[in-house]
Amino acid sequence: MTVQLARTPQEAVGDVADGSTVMIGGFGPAGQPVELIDALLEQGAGDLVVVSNNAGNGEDALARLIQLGRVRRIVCSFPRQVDSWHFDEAYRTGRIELELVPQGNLAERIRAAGAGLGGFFTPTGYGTPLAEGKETRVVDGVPMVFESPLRADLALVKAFRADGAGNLVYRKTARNFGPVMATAARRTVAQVTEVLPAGSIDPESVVTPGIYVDAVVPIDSTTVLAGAQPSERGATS
Amino acid sequence: MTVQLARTPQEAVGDVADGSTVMIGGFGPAGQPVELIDALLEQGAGDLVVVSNNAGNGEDALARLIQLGRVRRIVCSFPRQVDSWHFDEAYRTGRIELELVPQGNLAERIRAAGAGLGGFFTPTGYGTPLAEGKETRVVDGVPMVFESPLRADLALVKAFRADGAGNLVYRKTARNFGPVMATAARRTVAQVTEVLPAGSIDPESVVTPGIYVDAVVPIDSTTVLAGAQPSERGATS
Amino acid sequence: MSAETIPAGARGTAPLSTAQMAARVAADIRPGSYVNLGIGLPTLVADHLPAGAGITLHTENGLLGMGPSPRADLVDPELINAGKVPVTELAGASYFHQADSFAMMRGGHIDVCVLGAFQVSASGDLANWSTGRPGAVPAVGGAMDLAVGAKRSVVMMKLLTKDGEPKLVRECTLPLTGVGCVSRIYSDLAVIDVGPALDGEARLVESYGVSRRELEEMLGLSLASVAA
Amino acid sequence: MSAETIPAGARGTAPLSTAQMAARVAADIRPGSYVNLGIGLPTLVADHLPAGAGITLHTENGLLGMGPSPRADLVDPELINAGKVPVTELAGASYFHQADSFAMMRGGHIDVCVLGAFQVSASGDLANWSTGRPGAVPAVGGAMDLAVGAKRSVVMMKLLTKDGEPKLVRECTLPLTGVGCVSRIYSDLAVIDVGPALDGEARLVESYGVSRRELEEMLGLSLASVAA
Repeated sequence: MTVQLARTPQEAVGDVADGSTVMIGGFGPAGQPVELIDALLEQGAGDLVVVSNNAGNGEDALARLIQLGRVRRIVCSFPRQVDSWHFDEAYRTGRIELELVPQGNLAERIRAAGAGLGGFFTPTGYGTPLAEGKETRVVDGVPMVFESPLRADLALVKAFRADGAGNLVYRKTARNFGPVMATAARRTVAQVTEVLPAGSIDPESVVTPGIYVDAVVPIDSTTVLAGAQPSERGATS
Repeated sequence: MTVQLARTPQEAVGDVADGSTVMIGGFGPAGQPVELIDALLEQGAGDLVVVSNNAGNGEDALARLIQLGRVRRIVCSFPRQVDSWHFDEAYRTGRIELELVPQGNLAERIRAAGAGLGGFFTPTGYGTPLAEGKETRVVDGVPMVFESPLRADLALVKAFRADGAGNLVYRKTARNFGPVMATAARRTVAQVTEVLPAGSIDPESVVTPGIYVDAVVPIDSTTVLAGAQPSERGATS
Repeated sequence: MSAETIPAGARGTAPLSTAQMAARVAADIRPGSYVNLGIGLPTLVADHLPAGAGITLHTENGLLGMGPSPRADLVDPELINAGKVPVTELAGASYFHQADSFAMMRGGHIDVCVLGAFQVSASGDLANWSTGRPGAVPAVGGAMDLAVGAKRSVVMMKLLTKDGEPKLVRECTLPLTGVGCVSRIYSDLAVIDVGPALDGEARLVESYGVSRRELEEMLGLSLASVAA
Repeated sequence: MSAETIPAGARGTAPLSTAQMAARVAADIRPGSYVNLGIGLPTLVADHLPAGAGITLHTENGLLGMGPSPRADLVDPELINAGKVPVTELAGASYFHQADSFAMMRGGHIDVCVLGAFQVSASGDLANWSTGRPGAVPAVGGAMDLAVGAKRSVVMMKLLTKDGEPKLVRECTLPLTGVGCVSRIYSDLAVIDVGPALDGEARLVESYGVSRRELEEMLGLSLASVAA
């Protein structure tokens, strides 16, 4: 479907039903779609299942969503961080369920959902507590664990630039989970620094084809890019 | 390992043992590494297993390899073409084994090998003759077939440009199988139009990171690119 | 002329030409759709997609945003479609490798896939890759992936073979491409809904130059009307 | 100083500092290698890789060709390593998404992965993600993928805990990260080979300031010599 060019993060995120599964891009702060998460906070949906590599930092965004009790369950690889006190508290008091998934299995499970696959065997996690109860199989002499696809109702990602066809390019290690999450959700929303006319992004360099993107919203992110040298902003032709 | 900058296709292909499994990129003529296949012809290895989407056209390259009886078995999705007479003849007279794989399963099996996965469930092919005897499973209501990883000793691919780190970018629909095959072989050789200094390819636009590439060789391919507009040759920054 | 606006059992006055068939398929494709057109007859649909409707074509050899064939002097052998015919790229296009391209297809991201067929069954089984003739060289390409991958897979074909045999059948006798994957057949004589949701009874949407009775006799099948 | 040139049972005169440990690990990394350095102690190895040896660093959050930390005024919050510390990109670098990054790791394309550890068993089992303490918030990140993915996974750690407990053990008592995945331990007191190929008996490669007998007593394990 044609990509929606939203004016605000609220408009981009739109209606989210209670109980939705929401994927949130980012590895620590890099690639975290802060403004979209804020819009989700404002929108009000609760009883959410969140799929995200981390479980929030400090007081804002995902941490706040957890603090407010809006997240029933989180699927992630690394919830514990120095400033993940809101998750830690919710977890210790049993107010949030945690499914801990090795980072590579998390990425691959999301990809499998986006690619229409029914699951895969992976060596990662075999023989560890995170594989307990899972189907195993020896493939070419290597013991493996079966992992299932992981899909979502909504994906919130942060990219660098979009074009009018919804194509996305990312920036440095902020790319991380964005491209796979964009493929695995019924609706994908991307915040970007700017939206260019269709044809402005080299077709050879598109990372997320527009078919995966339902809405884009430009966010002034000069603060986030403060450390970047100006010349780099023009690096993607 | 550091990428080998070869001067000739022969040097790039190097020694190939009889009985090797060789992946060959290309979808029809687009992306077919003709000069590397010619080097393999000259090198002399036989009893080969070839993994390639098609089974050769006309008299040259892969068709010739088959005509000479050097291919014991081929794994491909679409052997029959208007000019695949050498394959057709070898197949009809029982001189070559054929494993026919749906194109998407072929690509995904190659990717699985490169990604260290032990196989996956796919809906493609379920209930058809190509899934006969294969393990099946219903996932979320969808019947699926189990497919195994497909790896090789050698991958021959055609890319557009390489840099000194072995990074590759491709050109238009000649990209096709190159990027997945490069990940799935013990040794990957790429023919390109030119090899640039490391750092000449935008790190955001690299399609095949140099870690997957063992040797690159520049080939003057002005004839192949005859139809391309000159400006397009400078499109990748 | 969308199927939804034609009363059940509607009939044109004459069989459709292939161009009319292509136009009929195109009329059902919604603005903004992502579409894959199979090799052969379905390729013709591209000529009938309305300009400005934001319909984007996918070709499984690795391009989204495919444009029409180029002028002869602009043919690029590295820019081809799944039928290996030279094409062009439109503004907003993107290239990707085969695993990503079939992930896009298999993952249900393409809205409509239009396929050719040798046979389609009332329950939506498709046979379009093998004539089943002994000694023939088999080739499947992306047919099986395309059949099961799109949100909606439809078939565009002549309703009868050159020998007058029906291609809509109770059960396919040729080797299958996919099970229960086709939801609608666009043919020269009729548009007919099929698929696993219909309990094995195909439904006539509209016909051209033939009556429902004539179609039923021709096919040896009973055809339900589209529910009121 | 490569392990291969040191006779079995060689010993330095004093335990290694962490910088010396890092240099010792670096000395075993061959020119042209692709390397992933885990969070914590292993990060220090980067400072000891010889310039011009063509060693390329991978960070699993999506960068191959990682360079050292930038000057404070050039810090880019979108260019970080797996420990979320700002880094730089070198000429020839490439970025990729998480599925591609872990495919690179899991697929055996990284030559060496250097990991920290809480415990390693003589058979190469690794425990480095969970202290197993009840009530602790668990977190695994990429540890399990890294442990099993590289061509060769080695551990860099102090040989004893702060409380003097051995970290090389007969069997890990902490939750496992991977089974039989570690082939060598680089520690302050010794370099020791482990892994499933050694039939459960760790092999002393070299020691620093302690004798083999002292090590065996410290660890409660017998240590074989490297085969002549």
